Amino acid sequence: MNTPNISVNLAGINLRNPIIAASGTFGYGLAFQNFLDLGNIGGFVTKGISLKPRVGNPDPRICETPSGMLNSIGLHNVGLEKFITSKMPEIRKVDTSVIVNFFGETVEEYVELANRLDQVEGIDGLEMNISCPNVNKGGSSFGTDLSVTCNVVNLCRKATKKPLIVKLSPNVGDIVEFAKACEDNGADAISAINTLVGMAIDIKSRKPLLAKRTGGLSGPAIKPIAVRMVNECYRSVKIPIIGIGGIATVQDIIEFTLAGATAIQIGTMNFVDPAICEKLAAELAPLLNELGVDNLHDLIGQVS
Amino acid sequence: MNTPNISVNLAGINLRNPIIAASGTFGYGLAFQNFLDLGNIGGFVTKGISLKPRVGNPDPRICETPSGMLNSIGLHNVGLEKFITSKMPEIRKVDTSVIVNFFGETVEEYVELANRLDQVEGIDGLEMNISCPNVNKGGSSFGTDLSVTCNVVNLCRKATKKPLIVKLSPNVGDIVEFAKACEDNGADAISAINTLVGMAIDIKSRKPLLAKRTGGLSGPAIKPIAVRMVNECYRSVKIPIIGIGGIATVQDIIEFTLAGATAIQIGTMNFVDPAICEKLAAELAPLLNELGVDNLHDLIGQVS
Amino acid sequence: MNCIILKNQKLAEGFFYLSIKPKALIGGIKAGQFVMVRVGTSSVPLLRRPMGIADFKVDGSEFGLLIQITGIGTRLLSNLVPGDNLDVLGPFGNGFPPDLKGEKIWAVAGGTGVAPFMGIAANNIFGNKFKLLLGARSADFLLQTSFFSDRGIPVDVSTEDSTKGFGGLVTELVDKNIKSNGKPDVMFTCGPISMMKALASVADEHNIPLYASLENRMACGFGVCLGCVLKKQNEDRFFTVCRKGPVFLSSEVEILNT
Amino acid sequence: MNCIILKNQKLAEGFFYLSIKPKALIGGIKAGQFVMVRVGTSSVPLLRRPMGIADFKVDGSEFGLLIQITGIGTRLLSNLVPGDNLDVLGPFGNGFPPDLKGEKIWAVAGGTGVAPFMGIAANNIFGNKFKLLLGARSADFLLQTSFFSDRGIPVDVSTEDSTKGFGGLVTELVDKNIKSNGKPDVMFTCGPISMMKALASVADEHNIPLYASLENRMACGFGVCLGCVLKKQNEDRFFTVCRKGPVFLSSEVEILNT
Ligand SMILES: Cc1cc2nc3c(=O)[nH]c(=O)nc-3n(C[C@H](O)[C@H](O)[C@H](O)COP(=O)(O)OP(=O)(O)OC[C@H]3O[C@@H](n4cnc5c(N)ncnc54)[C@H](O)[C@@H]3O)c2cc1C
Ligand SMILES: Cc1cc2nc3c(=O)[nH]c(=O)nc-3n(C[C@H](O)[C@H](O)[C@H](O)COP(=O)(O)OP(=O)(O)OC[C@H]3O[C@@H](n4cnc5c(N)ncnc54)[C@H](O)[C@@H]3O)c2cc1C
Ligand SMILES: Cc1cc2nc3c(=O)[nH]c(=O)nc-3n(C[C@H](O)[C@H](O)[C@H](O)COP(=O)(O)O)c2cc1C
Ligand SMILES: Cc1cc2nc3c(=O)[nH]c(=O)nc-3n(C[C@H](O)[C@H](O)[C@H](O)COP(=O)(O)O)c2cc1C
Ligand code: FES
Ligand code: FES
Repeated sequence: MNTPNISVNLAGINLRNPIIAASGTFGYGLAFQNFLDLGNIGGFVTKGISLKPRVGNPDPRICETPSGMLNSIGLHNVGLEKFITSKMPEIRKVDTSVIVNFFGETVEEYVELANRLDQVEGIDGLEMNISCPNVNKGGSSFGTDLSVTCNVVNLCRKATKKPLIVKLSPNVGDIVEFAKACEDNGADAISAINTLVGMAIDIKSRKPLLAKRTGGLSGPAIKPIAVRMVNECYRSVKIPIIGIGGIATVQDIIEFTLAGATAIQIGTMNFVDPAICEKLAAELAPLLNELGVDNLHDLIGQVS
Repeated sequence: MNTPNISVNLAGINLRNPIIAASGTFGYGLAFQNFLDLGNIGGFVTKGISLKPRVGNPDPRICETPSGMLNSIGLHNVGLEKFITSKMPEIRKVDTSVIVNFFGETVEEYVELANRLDQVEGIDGLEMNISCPNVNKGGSSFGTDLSVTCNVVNLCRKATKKPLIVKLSPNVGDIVEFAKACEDNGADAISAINTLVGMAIDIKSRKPLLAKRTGGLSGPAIKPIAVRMVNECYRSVKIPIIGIGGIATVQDIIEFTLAGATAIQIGTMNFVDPAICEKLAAELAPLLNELGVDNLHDLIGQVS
Repeated sequence: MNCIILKNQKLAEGFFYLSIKPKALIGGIKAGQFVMVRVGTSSVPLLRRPMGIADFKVDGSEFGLLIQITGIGTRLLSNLVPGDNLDVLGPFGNGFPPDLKGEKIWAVAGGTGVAPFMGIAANNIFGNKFKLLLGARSADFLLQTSFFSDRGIPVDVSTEDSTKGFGGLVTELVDKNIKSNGKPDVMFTCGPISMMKALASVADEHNIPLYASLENRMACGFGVCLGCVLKKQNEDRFFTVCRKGPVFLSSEVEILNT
Repeated sequence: MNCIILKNQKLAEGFFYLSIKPKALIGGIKAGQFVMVRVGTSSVPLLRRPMGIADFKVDGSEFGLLIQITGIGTRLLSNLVPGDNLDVLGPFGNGFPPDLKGEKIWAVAGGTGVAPFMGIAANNIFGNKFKLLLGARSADFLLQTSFFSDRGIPVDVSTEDSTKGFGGLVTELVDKNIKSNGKPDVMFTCGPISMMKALASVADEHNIPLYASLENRMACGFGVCLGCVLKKQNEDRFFTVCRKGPVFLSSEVEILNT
């Protein structure tokens, strides 16, 4: 029996396996070295970086829901400068693919970030988080307005030669329109999906369980929605898709692969089991053997 | 201690309590008489009725997901004629509020159904399911196209004097636009939410777990999304809202009430516990006592 | 319906038998009916699991479930210990017809498919007209055969690996029995769908009425979700397996004739 | 980290104590640190539950958790029996400072807040400088007092319903102790936030450094989710409770000063 090939080429980024830790759930990667060997996972995406450091949203910021969680961490991050000077030197030592997630409050901020990050050594790809409030449009999200999405992707594309991944918001009527807009404007790949907007209320205090009232729903609860959106995108665009949403088992990885994902990201489950990315990586080849598949790549989009 | 008042007036329908069994999860009500006394629940909504009987989608039609389920039952129902002649006589004997859910494949079918159902005695309200494929628009759903929604609600409004409830699809970018469109076009209430489109894949056969590829996600998994949408609608429209999505406990009922629901519907959990509507009805007044509330009505929309 | 676990017996690797006492009597159980079992109390797993009633007492004071571990729900059920509570709904469905004419009734079962026939055997529904033909991949998985022989019911077995009885598929065992003993007046079957399909064509060939116990994913178990449908033979219509079945005449359902 | 349950002891209605043996030694536990406990293996409940380490052996071969049932997770944990596995991460956080000067260290605790001080008592970290002031609503909920007295540590208790010790709040007991014995050099506290707030103002008034063990909802427990933040006093910035805490100087966190 041959060892199945689980390495994938994601828009020019060579991943030793398709398992990437998702933005906001893996810090800057380094803290996870207590739990796993980063050299055994496909890669990780950093917490979202902004031009300036941000303190983020008031607390409480998280709560649990059935098979999921809500978060409103918000923009909390160390900022570009500190990221480059104090995080990147450590990150560069790590033997895994590094994708930097970034966001702005204006189109100009996005472009400046893409420009600056383009120059930073040791970054294998950039992931634009467009599920952020657009201060110039009354706080509505970049990623739910088609023309804004086209524009910001187009301009960021021009600002960097690194592989540019756009992370789509699921809080739209038709995610395919947005996937196509990304493809048409030069994105190298899309990540699908970010969190769904949700809310939970404490019935005793009558207050929302999150200070910001609403937050992003993640975890196994959203998996069926994510699989559907990945499959819709796969049927409509040619650029590779990173599947994200509720992945907890190696079977889930195959499910997303069949739906059309070239690689996948694991988010919430990193909290439940900080070694999960490494564990699932070890389980992948054996499962492919069981399924009689030589090359993970052969499964991409193969749902009938 | 007074017994708290849990009766509510929903757009002119007097409900002895806010607990209504949701369409598609309660048949035509009658089969549940083996498990509970319909006289103890607020009401029920029938399976969606179409002009002609429909056999529904191929099987498999259901599968389980984390804290939820997917269904693609489709249009399976006995049709208007048989509903009126063979179901309604039995339904009329029942001492609870009866809401008939209906849908068409064309605007004309919706209007004819509203017209015909308007004449039927023993029906307390009509619930329009607009999450259905529109044959004149290439199968895209009525409920995700704003102008189609306006039109179909407007015409159905003219076709019936019964309380008209429009059941909103959550598969839209901004549910508030649709809630407002319903209000502006004469709906007496809205139901939020119907199921979210999802997909699951069997990794061995590489086939979708549902024959129709995708289906509607329901159950506790979707509760945070539903609560958020109910609250968004509550902040934007004046007509009453029926909260639906993942309700499983009496605490969930209060959560939806605080978010803005005048009444609520229980769907998937009727399968897990066919007596749940009656059980939660019995738990509601004691919980209000615990919370120090005299009248359920005072909690509507009171999240701070 | 609240029940108490009386016994949890491992039958073979991955197979166990629960003996269950309902807190109130369950009226009128028929062999071939099923119950809907709640697994735990959280939303994972969410839906009840359908399980055929195996052995039962006619007064409804006790029944058994023969379960194969196939996923999260059955695995959790396998951890139950005597004294634990179990929340069960039913009995649902129509069961095997108890009032057949004919002199020779053969039950053809594979794996856990033996379960519904335990109720027939225990309650001596067909007296000496009844015979069991049971197949499994290997001797270890021929479950509950002594339950039948202890009650004087003839049992003929087959194993795919020839570790016991006839070496081959149970449908081949049926063929062999027909050749040597003549055909039965009616057959019942329960087991893997591939086995039941093969048996349906044997039945068709010999013109033997065959009652098959079918399965499908189920959400409610009593006809309201419309989730468990299968297509009728030669008609563009569906049956609900839970309410019109789970036992069907094999000629009536498309899945057994394709 | 895989652990085995050694003992599950009910302390009072709704309170229990788990004695736990890690399969591998846990290095360098400090009193006031916590672990993240996985409850079951399904996605309900999904997140680990943070639990302060109570008694522990310095060699990391055993530790205890004192748990109050407050919801689904703690209820499930209360069903654990000796021999069960428990999946635990940690120890996380900074704990109480073990190397304080001062001659008089008072630990002021409410309810399960007594837990972290068990580790201090068991390992005799502060010798006879240490004293426990414990409050509860009623005598039945004064947990683990003998654990301290057995080790020669003075324990002064208060109950709101006057069923044992001083009748009133534990902060009033602190006031009373200050009046009769003079103020301590430093105080530690763990318990309900309202109690800790009240104590913070007592500490402030008397100018006593107060180390408080804070709680917040947590997803990860080791500083990466940024979910457990609290606001810094007088600064528009947040701490993570899990990594910068859970023990803070009371003057540094806004929530204790509002
Ligand atoms: C009428 C009827 C009688 C049955 N009798 C027995 C019996 O006596 N002994 C026994 O071991 N099994 C029986 N089954 C099959 C049993 O219901 C499934 O094996 C079980 O539901 C699997 O649950 P799981 O959580 O272990 O597996 P999972 O795969 O985790 O289940 C996931 C979902 O699929 C559904 N599902 C999966 N497989 C089946 C199946 N074959 N049939 C129906 N639903 C399925 C489950 O209900 C659940 O919703 C019967 C099924 C039906 C419909
Ligand atoms: C550092 C730390 C140490 C703790 N030590 C102890 C201890 O020694 N003994 C003890 O009984 N309890 C302790 N707690 C509180 C304990 O974590 C909660 O009571 C528990 O998480 C509730 O879980 P549940 O499922 O029973 O309740 P649920 O209400 O069902 O929990 C729902 C969610 O809210 C979170 N949550 C609820 N209450 C709290 C809370 N007070 N603090 C943090 N998260 C919460 C849970 O993590 C979970 O995500 C500690 C909390 C922290 C942060
Ligand atoms: C606590 C938390 C913080 C997150 N922060 C970010 C972020 O900064 N940028 C981003 O693009 N996505 C962020 N996400 C979204 C995740 O990367 C991922 O898309 C989402 O959680 C769905 O995957 P999951 O179900 O595996 O968690 C965050 C998610 C969580 C739970
Ligand atoms: C099996 C099934 C069938 C349904 N059929 C209908 C239907 O015919 N018409 C309709 O408006 N909604 C239908 N629904 C949606 C429910 O009424 C409800 O909006 C949804 O399930 C969310 O509520 P829940 O999470 O409590 O199940 C159906 C749901 C399920 C699970
Ligand atoms: S299981 Fe619901 S109709 Fe059969
Ligand atoms: S719990 Fe995740 S940062 Fe503190």
